[in-house]
Amino acid sequence: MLTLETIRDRILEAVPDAGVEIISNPGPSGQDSLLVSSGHGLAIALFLRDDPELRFDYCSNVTGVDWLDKTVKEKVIVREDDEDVETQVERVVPGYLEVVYHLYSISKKHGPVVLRLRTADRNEGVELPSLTPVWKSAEFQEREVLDLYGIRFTGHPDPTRLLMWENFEGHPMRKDYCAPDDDEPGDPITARERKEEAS
Amino acid sequence: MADHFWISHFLWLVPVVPLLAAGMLSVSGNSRRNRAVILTLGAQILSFILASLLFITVIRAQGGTEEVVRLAVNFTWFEFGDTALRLGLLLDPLNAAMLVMVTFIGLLICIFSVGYMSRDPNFTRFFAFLSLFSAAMLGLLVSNSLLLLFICWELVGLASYLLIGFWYQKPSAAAAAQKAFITTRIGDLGFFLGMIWLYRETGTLLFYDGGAGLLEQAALHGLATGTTIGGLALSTATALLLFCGAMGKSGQFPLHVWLPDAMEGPTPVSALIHAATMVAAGVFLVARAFPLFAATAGPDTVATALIAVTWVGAFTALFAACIAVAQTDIKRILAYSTVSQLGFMMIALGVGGVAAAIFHLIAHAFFKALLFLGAGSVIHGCHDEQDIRKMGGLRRFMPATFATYAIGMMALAGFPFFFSGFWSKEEILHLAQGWPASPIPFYLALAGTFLTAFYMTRQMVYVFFGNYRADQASSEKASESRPHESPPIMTVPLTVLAAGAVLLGLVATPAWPWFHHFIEGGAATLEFGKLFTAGTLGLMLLSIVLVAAGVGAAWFLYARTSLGTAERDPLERKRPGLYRALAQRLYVDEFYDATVIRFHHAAGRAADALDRFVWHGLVMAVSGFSVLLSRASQAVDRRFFNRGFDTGCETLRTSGGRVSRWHTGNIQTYLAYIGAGLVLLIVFFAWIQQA
Amino acid sequence: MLTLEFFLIISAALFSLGFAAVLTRRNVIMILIGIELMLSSANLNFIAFWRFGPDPDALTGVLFVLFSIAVAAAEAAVGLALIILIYRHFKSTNTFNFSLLNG
Amino acid sequence: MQLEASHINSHATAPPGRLPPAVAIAIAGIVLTGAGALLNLKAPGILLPAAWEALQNPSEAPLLLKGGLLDYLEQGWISSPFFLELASIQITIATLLSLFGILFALTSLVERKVLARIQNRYGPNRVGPCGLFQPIADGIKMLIKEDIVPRGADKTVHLLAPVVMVVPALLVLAILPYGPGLTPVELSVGILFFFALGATTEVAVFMAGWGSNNKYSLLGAMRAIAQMISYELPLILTALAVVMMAGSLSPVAIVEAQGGYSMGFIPDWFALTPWGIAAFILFFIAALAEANRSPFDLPEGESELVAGHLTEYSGFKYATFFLAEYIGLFAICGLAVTLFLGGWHAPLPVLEFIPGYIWFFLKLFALVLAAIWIRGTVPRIRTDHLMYFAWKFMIPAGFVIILAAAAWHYSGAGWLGWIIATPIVLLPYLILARGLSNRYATSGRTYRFSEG
Amino acid sequence: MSTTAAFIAYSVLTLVTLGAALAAVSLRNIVHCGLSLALAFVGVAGFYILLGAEFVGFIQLLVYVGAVAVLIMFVILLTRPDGDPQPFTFDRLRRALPGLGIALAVFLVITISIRTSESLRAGAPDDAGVSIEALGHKLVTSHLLPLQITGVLLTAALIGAVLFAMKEDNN
Amino acid sequence: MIAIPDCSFNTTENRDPAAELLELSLGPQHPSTHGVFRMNAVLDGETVVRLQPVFGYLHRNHEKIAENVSYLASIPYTDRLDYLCSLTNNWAYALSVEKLTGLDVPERAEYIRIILAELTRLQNHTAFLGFLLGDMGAWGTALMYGFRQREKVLDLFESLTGSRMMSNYMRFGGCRCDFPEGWLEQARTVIDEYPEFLDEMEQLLVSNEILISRTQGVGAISPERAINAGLSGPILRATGVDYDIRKVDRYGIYDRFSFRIPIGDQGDTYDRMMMRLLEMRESLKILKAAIDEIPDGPIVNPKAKLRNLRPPEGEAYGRIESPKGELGFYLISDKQPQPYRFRVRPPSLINLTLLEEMSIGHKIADVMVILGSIDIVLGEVDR
Repeated sequence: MLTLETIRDRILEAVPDAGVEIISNPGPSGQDSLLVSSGHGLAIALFLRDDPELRFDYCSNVTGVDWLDKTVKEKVIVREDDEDVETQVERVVPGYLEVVYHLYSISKKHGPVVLRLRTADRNEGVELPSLTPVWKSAEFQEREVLDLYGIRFTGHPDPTRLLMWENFEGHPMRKDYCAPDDDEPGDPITARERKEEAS
Repeated sequence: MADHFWISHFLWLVPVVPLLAAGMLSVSGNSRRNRAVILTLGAQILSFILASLLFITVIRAQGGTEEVVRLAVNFTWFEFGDTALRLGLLLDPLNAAMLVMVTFIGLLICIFSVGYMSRDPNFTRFFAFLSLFSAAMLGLLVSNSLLLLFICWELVGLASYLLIGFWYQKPSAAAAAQKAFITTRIGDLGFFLGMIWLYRETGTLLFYDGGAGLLEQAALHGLATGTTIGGLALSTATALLLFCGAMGKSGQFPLHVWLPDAMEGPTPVSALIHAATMVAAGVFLVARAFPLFAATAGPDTVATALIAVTWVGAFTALFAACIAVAQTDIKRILAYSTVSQLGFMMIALGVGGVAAAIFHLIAHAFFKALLFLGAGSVIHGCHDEQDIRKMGGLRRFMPATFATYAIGMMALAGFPFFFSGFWSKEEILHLAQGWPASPIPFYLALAGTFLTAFYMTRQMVYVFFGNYRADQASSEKASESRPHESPPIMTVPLTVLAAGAVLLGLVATPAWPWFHHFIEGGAATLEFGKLFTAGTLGLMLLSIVLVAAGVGAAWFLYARTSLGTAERDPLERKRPGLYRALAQRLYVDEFYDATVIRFHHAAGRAADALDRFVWHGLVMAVSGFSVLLSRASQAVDRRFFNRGFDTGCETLRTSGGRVSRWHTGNIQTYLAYIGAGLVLLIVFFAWIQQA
Repeated sequence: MLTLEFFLIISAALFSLGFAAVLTRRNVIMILIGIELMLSSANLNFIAFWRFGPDPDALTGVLFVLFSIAVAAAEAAVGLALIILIYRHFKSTNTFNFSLLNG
Repeated sequence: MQLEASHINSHATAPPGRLPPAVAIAIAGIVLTGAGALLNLKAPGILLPAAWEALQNPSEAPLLLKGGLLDYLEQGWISSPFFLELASIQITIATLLSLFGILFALTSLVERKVLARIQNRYGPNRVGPCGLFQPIADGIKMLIKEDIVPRGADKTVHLLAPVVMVVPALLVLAILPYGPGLTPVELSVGILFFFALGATTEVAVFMAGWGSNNKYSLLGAMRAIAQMISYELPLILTALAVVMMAGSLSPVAIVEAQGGYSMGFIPDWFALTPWGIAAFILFFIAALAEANRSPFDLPEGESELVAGHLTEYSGFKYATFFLAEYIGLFAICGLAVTLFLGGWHAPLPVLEFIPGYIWFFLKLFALVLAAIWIRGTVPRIRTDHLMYFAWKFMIPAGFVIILAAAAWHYSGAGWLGWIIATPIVLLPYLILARGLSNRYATSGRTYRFSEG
Repeated sequence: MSTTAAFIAYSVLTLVTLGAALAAVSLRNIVHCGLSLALAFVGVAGFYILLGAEFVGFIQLLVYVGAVAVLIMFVILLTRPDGDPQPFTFDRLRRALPGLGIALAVFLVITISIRTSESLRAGAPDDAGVSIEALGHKLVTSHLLPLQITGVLLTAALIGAVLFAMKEDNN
Repeated sequence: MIAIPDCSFNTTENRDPAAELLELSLGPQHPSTHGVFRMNAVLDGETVVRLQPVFGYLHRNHEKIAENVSYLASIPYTDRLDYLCSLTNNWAYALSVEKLTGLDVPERAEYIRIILAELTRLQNHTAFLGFLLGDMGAWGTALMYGFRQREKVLDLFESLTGSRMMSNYMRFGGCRCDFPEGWLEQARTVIDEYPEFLDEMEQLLVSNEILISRTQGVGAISPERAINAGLSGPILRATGVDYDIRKVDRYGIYDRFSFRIPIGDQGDTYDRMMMRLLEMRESLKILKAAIDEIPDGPIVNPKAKLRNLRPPEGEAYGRIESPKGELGFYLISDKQPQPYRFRVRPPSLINLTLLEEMSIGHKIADVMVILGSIDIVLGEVDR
């Protein structure tokens, strides 16, 4: 298999102004990943699938990762009283949601290549292109990510919840999700139970 | 009839089974090849088994009695007024033997066709036609009514038309099919007239009807004693008309022209038509109606109709044999030989030997089918080459075909003693020799015998001896275009037929004339002494000499010189004028072209001219007059009637609009009206009764 | 003692009931049901007349009813197929919805 | 197995000191007669001799017993001949119902046991010895279960459906000839009666499917009706061949036509003729379909339609359906026995001493067992295949059988008949089988293997 | 059968048949109508049997109940009648009145003419059951042509019904 | 815009709108949906026009739970994923953690893992055959035969792990305990008996006319479509794709054994069934060799740390060929005792992707057989 750097270069060749970045993995597994700008996600995915040397025709795994806002303590030199004073400042690095695709090639029998797409933030800008048109295997898994992480996939054929019911509120796999008490509002069963208790 | 005649209840099944097969095949798709094979072969096998059972039954029933066993089953087809049209089925030795022969040969040909037609795209259609053909032929054989026979006769014609024109994309095939159809139709016209005449005279078309049949004493007597134009006996006139049909079907001169052309069809068809079935129909018809033909014959006199039959037969026999000498197409030679042999059969019938004719017919069926199928095998092996000049030396490449073909050839040529053809021909010659009317047919037949041996030897030499000559013509692809032996599905039927051609001779030697007694009644005894009576022995010697002469002459002419594709025929080198005339089939076709067809064209042109000038003018005049009239009437119409009519219509429309309100378009309303009407009617009738 | 008129009156009642259904019901299927009842009443008449007729051994009534039943079966099959066709076309089985022949 | 063995052992030897049963019966008879005479009751005096006679003459036993009972009624209770006739009918009905009720209970148990054996299980073995009382327990359970009617159901139709289902099933039992002289109603058009009433069950199925207001029910009912109508045709066609041969629509006449033995030991059953064996096989297949038995149980195929038209039934109504289905199976197997297996006739002349009704029920039970066996072994067929099979194979084959039967009859029903009728049956069958099996390639597939 | 029994049977059958027929034409739920029709057919079959024509009676059961009634109910399902049955209103009754009147008139006229006819009072001749052999013999001899035509008619009806009800293909 | 080839989703567009369609909800309480699973089917007569699977009735958010407990505590949870194949689930999880921490496994442990994994495959496929026949309405006969054989394998599991189904056996860097006395001999007898059972099954099933007509040509899928939809395991191979993770990734010590991968022909239900039958025979080969060759030695890497495991920062995706298909675990560690992200790649769920496409145009009865041939376990689908 080609190295990740070559793949990146080839992507840049094929999709000129795409933002591709290699995220290195510090752990012993050595599975580095490619971070791809969401605007070109679909084009890059198509290229990875159809390029005769890469032929990543098999998208094995799709999942979301939630990275919370981080508070970073930085030493900042502040000019105070004509003096440079080093003070500690707390800065908030905004969090984001990430979708990770594990790609393999069945015809070439190589892989995996890990593809990552990141949302702008965790609140409003949670939109990413759906790669289901490229790999149909992403259909259910993207719906699961939508369900559990709340990422909206544009271009998905059926963007509905997969595992939770339709009226469920919130996205349980987010790190800041707090499970409600058993009697969720709007749950007909608990509502009935409450009514029976009251009577 | 006795108990063992139960099988005769299934007589109708013999033609119906192939007919069913044909019907089923005609509605099934072209891709169902296996189904076609299973159905056709199954039907043929079933027919064959039934026919064999029938045959055995008849043998057992006859059991050495002098009487000819005859079982007729008649039924009413439909009635109009007092008249009932009756049809019937018949079983007697004549058609029992024919049934076995036709079904057996048909079966073998079907098997052969499976191999021969294996790559044809219209495989299923072919088998449907083949089944139809068998069905029609078998129906013809079992019918006890001239009408039913005629229907089947025409069906046979239709099926042969379909089969000859099977490769209708080939213009020559299409033309040949039409030619066959039209030529036989000319004969059939006579047949039809004869049939109608017979019905008018006798009021029945059944052959045997418990004494009231056409071929039974009462009717025959009436026919033989009545006379018509020119002093002809009624029976003679009608018999001659029937004979017209037989001439057409059996390819007798001058209606023989279609038969050689019919070679355009697939070879199994040629075999079927020329060996077993279609041509046999004519002979069978004469044999079946023989009492009619012979009605005027006294103890010593010869019937007029039979004289005509004999002469036509004799002439055809020699004439066709002559033409066969100079043909180069392998199948055409066989075709003319068939015409010639049919002539022999007609001689036999004419001189009164029904059994001899039928025996020759059956024997001929075997070896001619064998020869045709052998020819088919040769053609198949030589990659669809039919010109014998381009063959040669095939005995090395196709040993099985060669061996069987040689047997067929020897049977046809009348090689002595071991071949059925020898005995059957012997019988005919013997009868012809004793014909009181004229000795000439006997000599014509002798000449025919000689020529038969000659042309068959010629063909053998051309095809199987010498070197393979197609190599010279196209040497570049010589290696892959070498002739090859045909597959077993084709050679096995050949072998069976060859065995038949040899063994069949056993049942009709003068020493043990079982067959004659079977056909004509009486018991057969084995007497070798009969072989050596003076007449028999002399004639046998004479014909052996003639055959030997024919073979020797052909061998002398052809085997010793090298034959080439480019070179001329040895006979042509010696007698160019004669050869050309023979090669052109004695100009019969040209004669027809020059007379009949040209007359047709001229008549057509005359009619065209008449149409164009006389009638056209007349019509134009009449139409001009009517246009004038209509103008006048239009003027009157517009002025007077239209105006009155318009107002009338207006009134009608308004009143109609009012009435149409009743017309709700709802059935229930209408039904309510009906109900009310019913009530009113009943009340009305009740009131009438009261009043 | 049962006489012929017992059965004829039953038959008349059946006929009238069927006729009433045909006249008043709006559903095509109901009309068909009415027609079936009328047919049955006719068949009942045949059988009754056969039974009380002068020559029961002739079996004419029975034979007639047999054929009539066969014809009725054919009628029902075709009629119901027509109803399905009409339903497909008009999306309704109400007779008032398809009076195309209205004058 | 050990459990059962010990159980049998414990009953094998009677405890000492007890009277032999025959002596006990004799003493009881004497005592009862005496007591009856004392109390001026006629019952023992009439009934006991009848019972004794029945014991001596087992093949006439049912008739003798019934006669005795009627005598008793006539002398003691009923004088009007009208009511006596009514009583006679009632006795027959009661006997039939109880007989088939017992048979139903027995079969439901046997079916579970046999299926269990086929599937390496034990089957019911808790209630009673060897689970013998299981049907009783089932019955009690069914009776006391809550009867649930869906809210949207058409209550009347939902209620009537099982009734309409069970009535024809019971009625057709009336025309089966259980033994010589043991036909409850000797109807000259018995076979027609059977099919006519069989046809009315379709209405019941429709009522069940429609009345439940459930899509599964409706789909199941539609399937069931389509299936029943389609398979009625081969059923009637094959029966028609028998009717043709016997020349009668009366079941009794058909059974009588099968009496006798050719060559002294081969019974003249219709199933032992070339056309008859084919007809019997076709009839049995169609009967399985008509009774909705596996592998034609798709109207209630649990893996597809939950339980088809029975989905919304529970408790007693379900039990009624269950009963109707089993009685239907018995009836149609009984008809098969009547039509093809010689009815009450013994399979061998030496076995003729065994009463005819026993033979009838033995054959009936053998067929029921065959149905159970098939149920345990074959997967379910698919709807379209089912229809395809009925219309493209069964019905043409049925016509062929009629043809073959005619040929058999015409050629004298001897060796010649075998020669002629066998190919008439076999050839179309082979052609049909070959032609129809082209639709799916039954040839084995070959698979590649990758080494890595 | 004794006269009493026949009369009882007649009364029961009359009740069942006419009741079922009345239900079949007047009920509002069309499926109930179909089921009642089946019951009415059963009643008519009963009349046939009462009149000694068992064969026809069972044929009537087989064909009408087993096939025609089921077919009608199938069609009811396939057409899914428009909505729920409409409630009974006097307006609808008023509109149906002419039809009912005509039907009643038909009934009265027929009944009166039957009642006034003397020749219909005759009792039946001796018990004349249908001999199946005779029936079959008649069917294939004197009535062969009608039989064949019936066969053709049924075939034509079958093909016609299939063609009618077949789904129209796109082409 | 980018042209997107060969991806049509709406296969039901050009239907006749006038056709009378019937909507039928199969499940969640239905005898043959293999658990609480629902399919919203739209039928035209009996033919499936549209089919939408509905999930989640068994959802318990296994991933969320695992992100809140230690690495070791997740092992029993993985047992409950595909509860027929807990040992392979264990292995996949252990494999991922070993990748995340860079841990080796001693040789004997590798052998044990392979033996157990192939035994799991055997019993899963055996049960599968029974379930499939049950879906076809064979009244459980085949099921009971299969279960009789499967019980013997489960006995082996019980004597080794203490539980028949919920084994909780694999550990990071090895296994929990060694074989008890005589286990290998017992295993050898079970394995020696197996071919006989397979022969019997094959004889009974493969040439049955009804079975053939119910499976051949039903739910066929093209290899391209199968790859694109991420199918894996026997279903993928049934379409003719040569892809087995045991051969591709060579995880464990699979490269030491010689075995073959059966490849299908048409990709229909019949092929899927046959793939399993043939795979079992190959598994038997591996098992025989593994039992013969198993060396002595430790069963756990001594460096392995089970309690309070804090893997180095990083992520890892490990996958194995489970009997159902590709089972993967994706883990992200932030040096905490709990994984930061714990993700299961469930083969059962992803194999359902093409359920609609397989079913459309077939009869309602076929849907059950197709679903059965996919071989799902709802514990894994819903997690």
